[in-house]
Amino acid sequence: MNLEFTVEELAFQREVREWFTENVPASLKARSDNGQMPDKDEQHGWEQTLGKKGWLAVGWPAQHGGPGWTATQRYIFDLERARAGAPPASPFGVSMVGPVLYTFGSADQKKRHLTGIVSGDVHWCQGYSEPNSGSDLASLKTAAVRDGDHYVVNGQKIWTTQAHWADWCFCLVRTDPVVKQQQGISFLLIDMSTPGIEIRPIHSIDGHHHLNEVYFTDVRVPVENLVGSEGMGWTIAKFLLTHERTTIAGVADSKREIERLKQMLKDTKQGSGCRWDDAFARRRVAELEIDLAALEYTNFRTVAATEEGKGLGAESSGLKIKGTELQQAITQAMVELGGHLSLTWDNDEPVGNFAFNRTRERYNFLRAATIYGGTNEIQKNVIAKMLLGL
Amino acid sequence: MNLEFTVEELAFQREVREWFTENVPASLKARSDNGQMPDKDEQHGWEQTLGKKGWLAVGWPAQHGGPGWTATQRYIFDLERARAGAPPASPFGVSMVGPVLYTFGSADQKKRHLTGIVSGDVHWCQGYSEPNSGSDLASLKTAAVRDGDHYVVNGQKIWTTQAHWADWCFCLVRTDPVVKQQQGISFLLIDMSTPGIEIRPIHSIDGHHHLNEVYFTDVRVPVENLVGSEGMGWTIAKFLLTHERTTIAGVADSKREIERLKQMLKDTKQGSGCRWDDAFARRRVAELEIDLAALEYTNFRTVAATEEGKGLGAESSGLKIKGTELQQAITQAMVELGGHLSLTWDNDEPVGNFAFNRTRERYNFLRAATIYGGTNEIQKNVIAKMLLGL
Amino acid sequence: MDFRLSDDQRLLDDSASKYLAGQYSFDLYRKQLSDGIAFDSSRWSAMAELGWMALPFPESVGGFGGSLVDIQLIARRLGERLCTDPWLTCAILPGKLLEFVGTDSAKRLLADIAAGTARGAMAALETNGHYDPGLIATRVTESGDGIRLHGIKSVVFGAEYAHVLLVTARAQNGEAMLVAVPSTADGLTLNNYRVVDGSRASEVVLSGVRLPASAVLARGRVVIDAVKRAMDVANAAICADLLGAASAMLKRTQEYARTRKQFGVTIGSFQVIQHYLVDMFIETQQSESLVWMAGILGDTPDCADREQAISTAKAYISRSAVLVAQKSVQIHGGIGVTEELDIGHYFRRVTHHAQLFGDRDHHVQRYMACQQRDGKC
Amino acid sequence: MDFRLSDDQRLLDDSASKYLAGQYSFDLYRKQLSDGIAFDSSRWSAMAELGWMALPFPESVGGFGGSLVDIQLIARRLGERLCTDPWLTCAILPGKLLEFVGTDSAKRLLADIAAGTARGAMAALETNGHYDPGLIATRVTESGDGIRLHGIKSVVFGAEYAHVLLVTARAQNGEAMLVAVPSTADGLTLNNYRVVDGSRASEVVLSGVRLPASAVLARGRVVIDAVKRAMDVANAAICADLLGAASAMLKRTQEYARTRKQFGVTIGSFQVIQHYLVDMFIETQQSESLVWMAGILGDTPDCADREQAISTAKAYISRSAVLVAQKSVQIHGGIGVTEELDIGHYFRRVTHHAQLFGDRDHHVQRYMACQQRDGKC
Repeated sequence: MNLEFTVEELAFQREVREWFTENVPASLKARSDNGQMPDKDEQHGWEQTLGKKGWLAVGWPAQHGGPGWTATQRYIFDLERARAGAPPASPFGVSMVGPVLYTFGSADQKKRHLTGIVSGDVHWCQGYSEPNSGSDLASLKTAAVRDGDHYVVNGQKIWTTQAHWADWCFCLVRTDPVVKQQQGISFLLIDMSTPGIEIRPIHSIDGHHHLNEVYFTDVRVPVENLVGSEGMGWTIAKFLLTHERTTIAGVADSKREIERLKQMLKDTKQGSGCRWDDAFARRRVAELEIDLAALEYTNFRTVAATEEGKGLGAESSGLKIKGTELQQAITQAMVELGGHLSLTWDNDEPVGNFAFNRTRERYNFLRAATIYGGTNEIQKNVIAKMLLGL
Repeated sequence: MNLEFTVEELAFQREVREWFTENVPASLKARSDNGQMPDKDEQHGWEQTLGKKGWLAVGWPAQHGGPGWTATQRYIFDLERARAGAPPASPFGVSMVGPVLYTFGSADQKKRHLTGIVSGDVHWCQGYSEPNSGSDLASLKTAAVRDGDHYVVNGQKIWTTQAHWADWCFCLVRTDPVVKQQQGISFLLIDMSTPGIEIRPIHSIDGHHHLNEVYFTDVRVPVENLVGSEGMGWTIAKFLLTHERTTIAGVADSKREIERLKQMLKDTKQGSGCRWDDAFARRRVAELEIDLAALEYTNFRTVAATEEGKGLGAESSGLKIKGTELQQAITQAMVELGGHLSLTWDNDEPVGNFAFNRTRERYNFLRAATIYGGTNEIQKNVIAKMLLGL
Repeated sequence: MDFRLSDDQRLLDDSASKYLAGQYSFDLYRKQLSDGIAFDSSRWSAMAELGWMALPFPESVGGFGGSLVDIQLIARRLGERLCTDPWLTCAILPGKLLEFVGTDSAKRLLADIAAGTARGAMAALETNGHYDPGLIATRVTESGDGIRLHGIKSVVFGAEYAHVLLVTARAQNGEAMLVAVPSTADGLTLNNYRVVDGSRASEVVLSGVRLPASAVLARGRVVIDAVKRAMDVANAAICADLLGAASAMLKRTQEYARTRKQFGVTIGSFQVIQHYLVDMFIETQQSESLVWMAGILGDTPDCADREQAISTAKAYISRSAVLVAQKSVQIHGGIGVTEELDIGHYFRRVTHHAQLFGDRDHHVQRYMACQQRDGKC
Repeated sequence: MDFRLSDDQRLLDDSASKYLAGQYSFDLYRKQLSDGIAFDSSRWSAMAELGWMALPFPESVGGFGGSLVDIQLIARRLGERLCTDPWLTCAILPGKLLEFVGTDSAKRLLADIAAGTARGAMAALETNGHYDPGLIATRVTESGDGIRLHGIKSVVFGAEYAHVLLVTARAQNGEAMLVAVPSTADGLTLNNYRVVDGSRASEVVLSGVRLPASAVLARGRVVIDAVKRAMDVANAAICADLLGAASAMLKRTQEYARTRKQFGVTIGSFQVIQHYLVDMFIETQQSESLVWMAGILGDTPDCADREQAISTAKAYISRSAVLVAQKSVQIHGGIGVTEELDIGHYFRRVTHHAQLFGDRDHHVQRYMACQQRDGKC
């Protein structure tokens, strides 16, 4: 056993750290220092910067335009990314449709789409959930009916993050209404500029606009945009669920957030001292750090197993559950430890420590962390099946 | 709204307190000061003392030999009982079979059995659970087959608390193997000296013997020992579940235990000070006290509702769940706050504070608190049905 | 022991419930939220006519001599309806502060508040004071004919709707003072913003505000004591507000679980969802018990009893209401984190009230301090 | 990063597992428990032959130079099997104390322990010291030709099986000393008793025990530092023991949930039971991660790094193993609280080890102290 990075990995870490120091825009860092998320231009600009360096599609093999890094390198990269105050890349292109395309896509699809994802020039969104198909995704109803060289898509998607920022959408659609639920689902790539697509914003309780409803009315999608064959949609969706687990626990960002919280407590005066003088506040932080250490070393074990080429089973499925619970616990501590400074909402001027003024945003935003991508309850059902051999 | 006791209630409290001060045997108090349970002679002797005073069957109406107290008086009595370091009366006679008999029993049954319960001279146990019928009580199999003037009982009961101390057992038995599960069950009184009864001890993880297996082999029980009619067993069992809720939360004993814990911390030196100097230890106690206050005032509301003659619904069903969770939390704090002093088991001489040496007993004993009388999970299922209107 | 409401209390509760049902709604709340408003003068007048402003104040100042429980009855209904009208912050809190200060000038001001003709706001906390009203950097300097105020009071709830700000400051010798600052005073600037529950607060900047000596309502130890006691009254109301909000969330979530289908069945048929609901129900029941406990035992000038009662309730309820709110959102899933549905708004209201004038951590520590003092203050 | 065991470690782990499976059993454990015994000389010899006593000590004293992870591999198997043999308390803990003290006389004694020919016991804690080995009331007085010891050392694990007790005491000038007290010394009394996991401990009463000056193994700051470091080694092993016990409980509880029927179905078909099991599984996984973290990062003389690593692991695992133990009992129901089934015995073992040499509370506080010192000791 050995928990140290190799000499090469340490050199890599230095290289990455230096690059981030030089390349993260000050405005982006300022936002994340206050716990705020970037806007569209900042996010896309940053992804293009990463793309130019070749560090956007970090999980991809070299032959598809990725850097060909090991799992440890990807983990180090993510640590340094969060440490530098840079946001994670939007997952829809690089972590989701990209791997689907280089695994299941046709030569033409790869040629057409991969470059734009790698460069950060083309942005994607994910059309999975529907109003009556949230946790029960297999019941989705959006229909794609073959009509000559096209599918004609009708239906409605919901909770579509960044649909209003996206050029393309990868969708689960029903191509066969007769067969058993999962079997009639296909995976379709839809150009968001196609006529018949209407996007309606959904405002979230953090006060921002991330989510959308997307309505499809007689949207004509060329058949060459079908990935794999008809009915393969469910298989592809399941593939994505077990892909790429090195960063799912959110360790890098949680580490940064705890450091930020400590700094906020030290920077906030209380009488003649500061909030960090409160032993109970320090204890709360310490307990979060201890929980984070457990998550971090479990994540290390998963990374190491990935390096050994081992399959990822129930061992890593807990990472999402614990990781999201911890993200929520950290933001809740941030909100609560700020006292009345955390109660301000739309003040432009700082009220005391501005970082505390903005804690509520991340706290509210992260309520969704235990819901999206399959609620934690659904995740537990899945793990229970494995444990009980059901 | 008014949270104060009336002048009469305060006078009653004084009377009860004085009586306890004078009448709780020193040996009994010494045991409970160390968190230990009484042995058979102490328990039965104490119940007889209460019986002589007329304060054993405190929940009973006057016409059956109870003191005819209000719910508030019963609550006050229980508070003072715990405060004085006296154990609660064994529930099987006074809280269970007694109320069943004066509600459902024949005149002969009342005449024969009630006096012995009121006086504390006759001791009972409860024959409900069976090896394959724990949470699923309705599946019980112990058979009572009519044979002339007798039922012939065959089967096995388990988890029978104090069977080895008991003169009589009230049993759920199956008198009709054909009808739907609940309908074939009857409520039978069995003299424990009847031939064919074998008691085997079950030793608990607190190191003591409370529980038993009871085997019935061709045990002949006179038909006059059937309570109500054949098939009424389930109705009677359900009646008992919703009877008497003023003390189910265990508030009185939890209050005493927290006071005891505080005293233990103050009495235990640490360096030049004491364990109570540890702010984190004090905080743990404070959080327990706050939780106890919530339980106590919820219990008050239930007592007040009882006084008003209101039915007890889901509002009071939470009392058992929260009450048992709190009992467990208090004993866990006791064990943990004692440090290595809590790790000793069978030392006769004190190792530091003797009360800490014995905390493990109550901690281990109370693991059963969330299991017996229907696990907390089963309790929650029941409440959920009410909440969701199922 | 008796947890029944009196006939008068039942009437009050009914009228509050009916008034809000008729005159307030989720749509109205959302419109105010998007307009950056948390006040309506016609509703304010109506509430005054219903007697809500005069309710808990002594008859000597035109009040009805109502109890802390009476305050809680209204607060619970406000929480239940998401109402952001500044009744608590512009009438009850400043009014109680004036009542507890008890000087003649304070009583005169209180009479106006009780009559509904004036609104106040308590400007006691500062950015470097956490929840401690004793930590005051704002300075008052006295000269022959008057005083001057310098400093910033922080997160003053309802300040932009107040006619008078009740400002705490310290004299050169360290003595605390309570000063009535008219909203029109020269040198007074309000920086207004929305707070988490959708209501409004302000940074109150005092740049050498000049006032006559008569503006000093009180000085000395009574000032901080009165602020603390007024915050305790507010916290009793906040507990009731949290109860109202949590109960509303539980009710909506039960209904959602009964009707929302996934996997061909209602989500309420899943045992884990059932147990979540039971936990929420039990927490709400226990919270209600402590709301009334705080209402009764917190209504006393004895600071040891009062602080213990209020801190017990707030420590418990701020945790349990947050748990109920979090689980409600979780059970609702995606729709629970949107502005469309009221659940998310209740969630924010609970977040806000759980830490308004002290979160669980603060009140557990205050409870511990009460215990250590052994009943003494 | 690499969490794989080396070939040697895999061999060690396999042999420990196989040895205990063959030579130890639940029946044997129960027999020892009822006989008041927690030692077997033939098993002790066998363990010595397997190299378990020499394993983690320097080659210079006849040891194999093994690592802290090596110790953990054995400890985990002992926990998994409920084994109460005093390997940790009579060999590893006193041996490590001697190694860290490092004087010649300490090394000579260590050589005997490593050879399996002598057993020691660390007598460092006292009744008024909680977990702090610096709080010592036991006195040593020095005269020309020797020393005398007065005092009581508390809850000395394995004392009744030890040939020599390693006693900490303070001289008149406050200096700490480590003294080797033979079990046969005049004036030494052991009051023996069972402890919660079924093993044995003693109050060690020193009534003017007279010893030659050579019995003093070390004096000064090194004594307390060495005790703390030895306790950290023990805690790394205890974490592994807790992992072994919790994993065994999880395995048995999964099996029980798969097979036990109520209401006509297996209890594992209830979603709430399923989620309990998942929580237990995740806790066990996370605990395992920190066991190895502590094994690797705790194996250093640098006290800041070591204390943080050990306290992180112990704080986390002592909570999570207790949760696993409690849920295991709950899922088993009645049978879980009896002496008949091993579940209840594992429950006690977990209770014991979770607070042996510091519970969660103690280690969270020590973690906080590490943070406050900012990496310095």
